[in-house]
Amino acid sequence: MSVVADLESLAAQVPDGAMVAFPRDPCGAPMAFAKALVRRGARKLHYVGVPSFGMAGDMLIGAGCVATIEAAGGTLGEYGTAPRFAAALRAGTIALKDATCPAIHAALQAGQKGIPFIPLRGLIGSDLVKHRPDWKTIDNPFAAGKDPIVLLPALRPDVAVIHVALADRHGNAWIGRERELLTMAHAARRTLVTAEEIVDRDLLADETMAAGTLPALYVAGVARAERGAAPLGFLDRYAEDGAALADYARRARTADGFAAWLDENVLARRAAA
Amino acid sequence: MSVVADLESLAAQVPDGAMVAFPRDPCGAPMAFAKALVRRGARKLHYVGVPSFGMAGDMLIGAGCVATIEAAGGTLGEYGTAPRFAAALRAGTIALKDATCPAIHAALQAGQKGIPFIPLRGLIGSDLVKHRPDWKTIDNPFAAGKDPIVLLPALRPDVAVIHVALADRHGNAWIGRERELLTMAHAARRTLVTAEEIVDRDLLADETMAAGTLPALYVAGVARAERGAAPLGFLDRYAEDGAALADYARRARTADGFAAWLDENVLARRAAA
Amino acid sequence: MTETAIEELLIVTLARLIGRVRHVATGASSPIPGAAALLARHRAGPGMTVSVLGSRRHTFFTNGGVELFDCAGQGRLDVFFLGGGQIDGQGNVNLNATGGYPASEVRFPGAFGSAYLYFVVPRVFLFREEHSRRVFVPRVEFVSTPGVSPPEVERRGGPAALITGKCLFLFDRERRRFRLESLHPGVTLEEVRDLTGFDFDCPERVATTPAPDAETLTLLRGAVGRDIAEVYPRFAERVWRISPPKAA
Amino acid sequence: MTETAIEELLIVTLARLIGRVRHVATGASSPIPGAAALLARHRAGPGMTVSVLGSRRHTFFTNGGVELFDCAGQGRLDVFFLGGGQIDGQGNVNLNATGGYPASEVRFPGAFGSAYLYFVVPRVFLFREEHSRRVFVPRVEFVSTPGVSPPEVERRGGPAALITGKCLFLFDRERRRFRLESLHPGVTLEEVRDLTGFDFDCPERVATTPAPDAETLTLLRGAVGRDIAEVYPRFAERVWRISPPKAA
Repeated sequence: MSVVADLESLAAQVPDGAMVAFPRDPCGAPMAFAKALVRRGARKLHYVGVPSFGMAGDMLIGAGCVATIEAAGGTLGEYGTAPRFAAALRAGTIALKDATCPAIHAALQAGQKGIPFIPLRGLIGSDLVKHRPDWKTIDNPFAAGKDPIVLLPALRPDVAVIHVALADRHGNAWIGRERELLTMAHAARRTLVTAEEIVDRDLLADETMAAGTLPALYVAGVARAERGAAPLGFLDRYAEDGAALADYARRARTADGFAAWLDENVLARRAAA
Repeated sequence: MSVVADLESLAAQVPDGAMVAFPRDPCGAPMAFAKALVRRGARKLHYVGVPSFGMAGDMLIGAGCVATIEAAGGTLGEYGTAPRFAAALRAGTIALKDATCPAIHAALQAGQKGIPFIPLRGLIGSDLVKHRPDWKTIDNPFAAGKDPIVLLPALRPDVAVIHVALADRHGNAWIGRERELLTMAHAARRTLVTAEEIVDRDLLADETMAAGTLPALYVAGVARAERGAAPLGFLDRYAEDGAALADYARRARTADGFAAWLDENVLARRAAA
Repeated sequence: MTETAIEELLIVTLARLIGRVRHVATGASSPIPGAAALLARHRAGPGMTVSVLGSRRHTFFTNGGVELFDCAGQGRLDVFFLGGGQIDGQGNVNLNATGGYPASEVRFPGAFGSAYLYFVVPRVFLFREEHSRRVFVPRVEFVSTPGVSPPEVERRGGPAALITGKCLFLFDRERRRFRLESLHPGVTLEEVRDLTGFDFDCPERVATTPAPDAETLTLLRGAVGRDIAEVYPRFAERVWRISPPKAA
Repeated sequence: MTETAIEELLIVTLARLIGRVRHVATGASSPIPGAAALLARHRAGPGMTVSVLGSRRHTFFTNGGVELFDCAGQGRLDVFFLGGGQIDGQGNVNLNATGGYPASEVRFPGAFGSAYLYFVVPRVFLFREEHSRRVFVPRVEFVSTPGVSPPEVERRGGPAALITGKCLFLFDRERRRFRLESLHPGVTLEEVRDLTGFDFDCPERVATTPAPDAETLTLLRGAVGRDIAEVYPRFAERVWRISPPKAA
């Protein structure tokens, strides 16, 4: 029983309505996977950006795959705001769970530990708290006087999706120092991995590689996706494709422009297949 | 300004009365460092075993360095109980903060995050809780009905001491997959490192090594200690010295036997120096 | 060595109880459970994960010592084992001390992960070779971790069985009591009653714990023995005369 | 290119404010703070750590994205920077939206780490090149993170200064207000009053923000520019015509 699959069947493992955690862009956006999700016509996803989102999230929102977005922010970086996200907010077609980066990280760490909640400093007086009825402010039970502190409920995504440089045939995935990928995978019920390369050796057999490896126990499926983060850059492997990102940022400003972009860059691949 | 120092001056950086965190034996006991602490005559330490202790902790207790011991357990493994620990308990000469492994880990993670406390499941009904007035049981604020849960205050040791295979001259230390060493170092105010080898290259310069490296920002001092975990074994580098461990276990059963062992194995080195 | 050693009977019985699951882990000072888990995996084949604490070969953990507990908290650990300085009829376990606390006449190693894992791992097997009234008491002096909890306490795990040098008990969570399942070859019910300080349920006819077959013994004395010797060299040497691994 | 660009003036001024500290970090979309931190380190020499979010060369983090926040929580981060879609006279920052919430006319990128770091990092520098009544408002529409907190709220950090395309304000934590520190060359007090939607304190004589010397400009346009181009290629190209790095 191998965990290695092709990209489209990996995307088929994400049910409609699932809570799906994606890493922020510089950690390796699973862009190829996100496109496969669009092709499979995923619906009503609860997208968790760890801790934020970029082009992958914006595209999934534009393609109608997302019911709820939970993140500390969304941006195309130097290419401007996330246009389909902004449009969906204006239109009121998605639910918004705005957060702050350390809250997303801490809530996932709580999920990883199987604890029901975790406290976080800061936050008090921020309007974020007003709009997050799932966060609770209590008085720190260890303080002598009044000491309000926010408690965050644990996040346990149904699926975590990550893109890595290397995976092996057992399902071990080398994440290097992008440790939030490990936290996501521990916190999630199942993890789907796309990899630039799938190698024959066992990544856990070598102590140096093992130090940066997510073990197969957490991994439900692995698919090869060469240049799987493009047009974003990926580690030292490839730089971002600035022209492609600018093209997306420009065309996604309108619904029609986005639809045409999607046809050309995502759906065409299904037609060709 | 180099962080590289010799072992005795590293041990001099631990003030009397400090809370000092040591890893459990199989993670690389900083045994050479513990012996240097005995030689420097450290007193009133609050020893935190992460999450337990073995020969190093037992020896420090026997040598009169420890006022409080906080750990999930103490044992010489196959060589029996920790004899000086048991004797000190009988004599009432040390304070005891008995814990359970995940409580030590979680409290250090809270220290690492700078949060004042962290919840943990289990524990309720254990007599451990009765003897830990610093732990507080509350009702989970996220539960509809009654749902008691224990909150642990964060642990922020004054000093963490770790032993690693490799460190570099900047103070970066390769911890491999022994991630609790990283958590200890993040949670502690300062970290002292002993290393089997000190290398000239920068451990953070290579992404593969960086994945398993504690950055120098957390490290106050590094000393070379070849066979620094002996007579315990260390990773794949050397096996335990069973005869030496059995000798300790046998002689440490009595105060006199221990004193003679200490003279021969620890203090003699100072006299010779 | 053709006779079955008591350690072997315990290992084989525990392996049978484990059956085929996703993930079994063992804690500190647990050579018999460790060998049982490795034997169970030998039989189950791929897809079953065994994590032996202290082993570098039999562990997939890459997040340090906390990962075992996190795994359990996530619901990714199916079976764990606990020994005990004292164990009582409600499944309470004392791993800390007897004769006063904290100034104790006898100090045991400590609670280690028990006060957490006993609550969250679905099936926990208790093991203790010494079967005596010193160990199996009416009520433990110190509850390192309780066998049962009131309904308001979140608990998805607890004792499943207790194996000793004399017999096997299963734990009945409804009745909050042990029930004798089988006596080891040559042991009588009367002997067990004499040596047990707590009350337990007993069927009319008590079975005998099955002895291992020759094939299993060969496996145990070969591959499994060599595997467990990595972490427990003295145990492997004592039971199977397997030499400790050489220093690198 | 011999004239000082406004971006250069901002970078140099921020670098001066940073001074020599143990550890400065920058967040998302922060090319000017990133360049300022790198410039400050060039001057401070070894012993000063700079973490530029998104950089693989200028980061020592090995525990993922959470390490920046953990570091701040431990007290190991001395200086951070925040921009803002709106900023008011109490140092409140809006990074989320204007014109309604959650259905907003204008959506900004989001709070990112602000709602935490503003509380725990001792000195936070606010920066926004656009100096207008659209940005500097009497009261932000959405408080992503507040400038000041009531005494019962644990807070060891907050706003230290605000730098804009026109001037530099310092924040007075006692008075909970900004105080004009210096006007950039060629800018008048009247102009700043006209363009600022909030009240601020003003000394009798306002200094002029010092322009960078030639040596600093050379450093900025050379080593610092090339360094920041790793993360902000378009910024470096626009300001200094530094070509983006080649794909591997």
